[in-house]
Amino acid sequence: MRFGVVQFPGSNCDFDTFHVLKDVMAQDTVMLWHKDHDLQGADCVVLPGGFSYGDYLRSGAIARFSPLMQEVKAFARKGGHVLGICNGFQILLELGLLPGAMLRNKNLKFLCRHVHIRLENDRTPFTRAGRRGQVLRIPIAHFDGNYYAPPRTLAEVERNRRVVFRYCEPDGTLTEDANVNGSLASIAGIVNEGGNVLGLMPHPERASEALLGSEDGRVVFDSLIRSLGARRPRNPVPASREKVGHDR
Amino acid sequence: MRVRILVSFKDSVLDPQGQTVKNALHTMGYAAVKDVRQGKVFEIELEGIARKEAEALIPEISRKVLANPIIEKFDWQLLK
Amino acid sequence: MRVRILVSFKDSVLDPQGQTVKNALHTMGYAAVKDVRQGKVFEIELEGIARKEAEALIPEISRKVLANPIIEKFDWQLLK
Amino acid sequence: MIDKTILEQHGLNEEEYRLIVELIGKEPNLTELGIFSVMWSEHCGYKSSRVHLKKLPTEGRRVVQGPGENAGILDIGDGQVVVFKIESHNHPSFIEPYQGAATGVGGILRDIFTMGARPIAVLDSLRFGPLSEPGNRTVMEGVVSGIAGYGNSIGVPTVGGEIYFNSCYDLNPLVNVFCLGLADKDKIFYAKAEGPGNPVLYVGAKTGRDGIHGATMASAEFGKETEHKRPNVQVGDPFKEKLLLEACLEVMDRGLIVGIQDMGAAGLTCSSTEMAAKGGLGIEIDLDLVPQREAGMTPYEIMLSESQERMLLVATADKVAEVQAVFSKWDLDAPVIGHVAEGGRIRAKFKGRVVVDVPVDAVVNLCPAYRRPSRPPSPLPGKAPLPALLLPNDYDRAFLDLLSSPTVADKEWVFRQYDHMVQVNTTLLPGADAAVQRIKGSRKALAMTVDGNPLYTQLDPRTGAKIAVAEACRNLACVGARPIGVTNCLNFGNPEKPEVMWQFEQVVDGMAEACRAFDIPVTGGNVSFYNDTEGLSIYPTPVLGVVGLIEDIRKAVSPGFKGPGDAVLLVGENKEGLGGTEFLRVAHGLETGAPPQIDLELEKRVQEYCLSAIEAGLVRSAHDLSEGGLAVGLAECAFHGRGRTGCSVSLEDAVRPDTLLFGEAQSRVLLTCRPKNLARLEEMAKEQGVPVKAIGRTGGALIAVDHRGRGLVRVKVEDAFHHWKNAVPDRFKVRTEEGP
Ligand SMILES: Nc1ncnc2c1ncn2[C@@H]1O[C@H](COP(=O)(O)OP(=O)(O)O)[C@@H](O)[C@H]1O
Ligand SMILES: [Mg+2]
Repeated sequence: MRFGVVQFPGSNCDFDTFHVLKDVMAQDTVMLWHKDHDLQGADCVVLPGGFSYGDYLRSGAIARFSPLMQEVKAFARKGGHVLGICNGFQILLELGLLPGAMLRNKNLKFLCRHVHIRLENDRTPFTRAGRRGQVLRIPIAHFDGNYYAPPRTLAEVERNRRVVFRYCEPDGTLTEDANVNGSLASIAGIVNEGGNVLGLMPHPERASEALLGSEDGRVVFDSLIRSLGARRPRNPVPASREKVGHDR
Repeated sequence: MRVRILVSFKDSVLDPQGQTVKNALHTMGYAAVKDVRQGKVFEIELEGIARKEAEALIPEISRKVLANPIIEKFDWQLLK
Repeated sequence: MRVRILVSFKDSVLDPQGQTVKNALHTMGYAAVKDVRQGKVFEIELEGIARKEAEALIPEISRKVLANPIIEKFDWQLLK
Repeated sequence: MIDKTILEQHGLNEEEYRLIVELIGKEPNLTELGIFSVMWSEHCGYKSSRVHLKKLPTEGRRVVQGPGENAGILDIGDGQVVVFKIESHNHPSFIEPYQGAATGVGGILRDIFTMGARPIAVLDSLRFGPLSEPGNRTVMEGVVSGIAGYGNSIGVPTVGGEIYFNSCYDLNPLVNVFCLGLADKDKIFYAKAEGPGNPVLYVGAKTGRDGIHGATMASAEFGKETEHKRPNVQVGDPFKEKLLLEACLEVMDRGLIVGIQDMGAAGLTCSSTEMAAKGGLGIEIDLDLVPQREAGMTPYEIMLSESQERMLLVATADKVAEVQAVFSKWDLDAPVIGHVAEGGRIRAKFKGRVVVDVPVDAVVNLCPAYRRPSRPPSPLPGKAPLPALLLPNDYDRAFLDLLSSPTVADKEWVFRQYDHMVQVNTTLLPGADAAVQRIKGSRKALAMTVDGNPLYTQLDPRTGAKIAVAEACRNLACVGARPIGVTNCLNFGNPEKPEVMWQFEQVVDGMAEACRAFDIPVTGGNVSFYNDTEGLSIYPTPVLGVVGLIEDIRKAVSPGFKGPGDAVLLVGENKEGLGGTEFLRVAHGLETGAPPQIDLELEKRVQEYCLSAIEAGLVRSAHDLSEGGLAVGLAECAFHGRGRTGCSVSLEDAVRPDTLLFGEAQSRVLLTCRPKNLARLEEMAKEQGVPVKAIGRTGGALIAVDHRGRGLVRVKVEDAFHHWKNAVPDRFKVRTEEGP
């Protein structure tokens, strides 16, 4: 299968995502340019993190108008798989492929740290390699990750099990403290109705190599590969699997 | 033509920035301040376009670009 | 009493946000947009205070808290 | 027409003016005077520091580029180099903390990528007045969010740094930012204009009236009174810089350009004259072609503007279209504004008229250098004897108080605002002794740290500087990295004060001595003088940025205890003396006494021992002892460790118990190892002539320290942790929560 990572002006996790998909997960991966109309045959389009257009207006508000995003929209409507990470999630919300909006973190500060998230639905193409209730340790890095949706939308999202990840304590319980950015219902990631579009605030690509402290983020990539791909991941690049004496 | 567009959170959406400003003002002793809401303002210079057209254009770009209708509302006025 | 306070960069100060919005609008084909400046708006509810006092209070808190006089200017109006 | 007032406003004296006239063979016009004024300023011309900086060692087998370029360059093997430098943005950050700090980050990033390197790490060294003052909190909050706002957006991780609080920074905070980039050795670019006739291109943001040097002039050429409202504060545009970064790296990678220089201080003036000077050529510019943000800008303003996010490039004529295509891909314009010329002059035309015509050599290379008078202050602050100090009656309390001192306490409140993981290289999270960034596609990693205890340098500048170098290297040794090069930022008061000049000389001497001892070259740095407010100078504050190399990332270690049952070893010796310590400040309110002394030979042996023990795979954790001494060191190992394991330690040294716990004797490191490796480590110590003692075990819920059979400290790790963890955030809660 082939992954396509979209580059917007101001994307800054584009190379990271590319690195993990290509070098760690050993997948055929291409970069997609926001001004093009060509998805280059990607089976899964990934919108990476960053500050597209500086996030000066609202996070993700301008990127959604780029030429390539019109293709991505059509692709998603036809059931194509789209993964939005952090800024990518914000873009999907702005684009209307996912419901809701992002507000500033509850403490009004940028937050970069490891959090725990609970896997709520393992029946999506993004999570089938994990299991329901599983707790992942994975980093976040955002200013606007405080998920909001009007009550009716939220009810619909919950009813249809579209919440895929929630912020939680290490043991999986949901608390106000663990809900670091103040999201409604501790929501960290949701899918669309068709289950083919996932947006999440945490960065799975930052938790895909033991060397960097966690491999929990691979659940998302492994799932996609299992769902879409013929090829199983080759044995990962040795250096990335090596443990270092991590403290936390 | 100069237009001012005000974008602010809908009343149903919490505005933590406004709350923080309010708290700061209270701490400083400004007890008369009962509530603060914070929003954005855009001042836009339009050229080569008739007033009528402008009156259609402004709500369009406000809805499409400047405000996110899920959480925000907008309001505008022609300045001159 | 309701007050609206507008805070924006002084004219000579670079406004990256406004510039980025302007460029985006151009790319989307809104050629009539010649310039965009982006600022903040505060809507403040005042209570238990006379109009006269309010008229003194507002510039004070604008200068001290809401705006950074080194790079920003402000403007205000009583709404009712 | 150039009179005394105008000279004064330009910070030039009459002698310097006469020299200018002589060098250029005419009376300069106002724009030309402006050019000399900025290029001969302390900031760009290093008038007071140059003669002293020559004493620093700058050579070594890895050095590709020493001082004199935008940044230093070291060879790390495999065809790769690191490009790094530190810069101050002190004054702008005090005037407008957010934008000042943000543009400081922007500036140092440009210094790195202008050389062809992709920035991979930022570290920040900050100094503020005490957080009990609301004004200091506001400054700190602004500075931290400014660094975050810029660095996070552009996608360069801020992976480390340090913060000290002292009231000498009340009205003069320090913001020093270090940046390191990685490049291929065969793709380095220099700020050099080559090939007469080659076009000169301007890229990036438009030029505005930002930060124009000097006081405003009420002269004819300046006209209207209103213009004195010119803001001196620049607003950063990280988005534009990100585009600039990608576009510049792309044209460099494709070999489309000849030379490139960022526009930092003194903008177009500095970049054009320096490029010309380095190429031994001249540059001609048409100022009408310079993209301008505001109407009616004068040549003076265009030449001296310090608008951010701009670069000057030289390309061959046949490549211009390709260069412009790359910039346009990134939504940036790249107009040609002039060309390289023979004759070594900088020439600028404005509305068809020549408004600048001066020899670049005079501007760039002939700035006078002064050996300013210096005199030690009397009395010397570090020579004053300490009063008799009572022993604490509650050591647990004293310990917890020390952990709550913001200088010692946890800084997570700060670094969680920084994206420290973007680029997926961050192998040790902030909070460790040094930042460690792996290099993708190899086993190597880079370690970095910034260091400088200002109280030590205040009390004894020379010793303080030596300690700063030693401690930085020790931090690297503790993660398993060998130091390969140094950059430094020297923050001082007014150099025209002989006492300040004396401090400066002492610091440079101390730094030079220590760098020679460790055999590490200084590849660059920055000097920030005039950090005085209301007649008071800050403490002399050298900040050392040291880069280390780890050959095999699998061997790196971190400071936290790795679980119960390990042996705890103290490398180095506990010594008497509390002068200059954080404990003395917190417990006794004193900033006096002689700071800890340092024996560079012993220090080297200690570091070599740690490195060899780590490389032999015998070490589970390593942490150096610094502010707060042994007790704080043990606590930090417990806090960082898995499961927050405690430890129990017993000591026999014949020193005062408060000194034993909290003294800051140098050249000490805490190691842990599996008990079975203890004998081997002790043996190695003997071989290498390093004092090492097994002092206890990890495990339990307490930090327990005994001295000669007496229990000194018994504190629950959790209690200690909360004191340490909450100290900084609690100080920032005051503001929002103390409302009615
Ligand atoms: N303290 C110092 N130690 C060594 N080199 C220094 C020091 N201060 C400045 N330099 C060197 O002098 C040169 C000029 O510095 P600077 O004007 O700050 O450069 P830039 O304009 O690129 O920021 C640089 O190469 C810098 O590394
Ligand atoms: Mg430079």
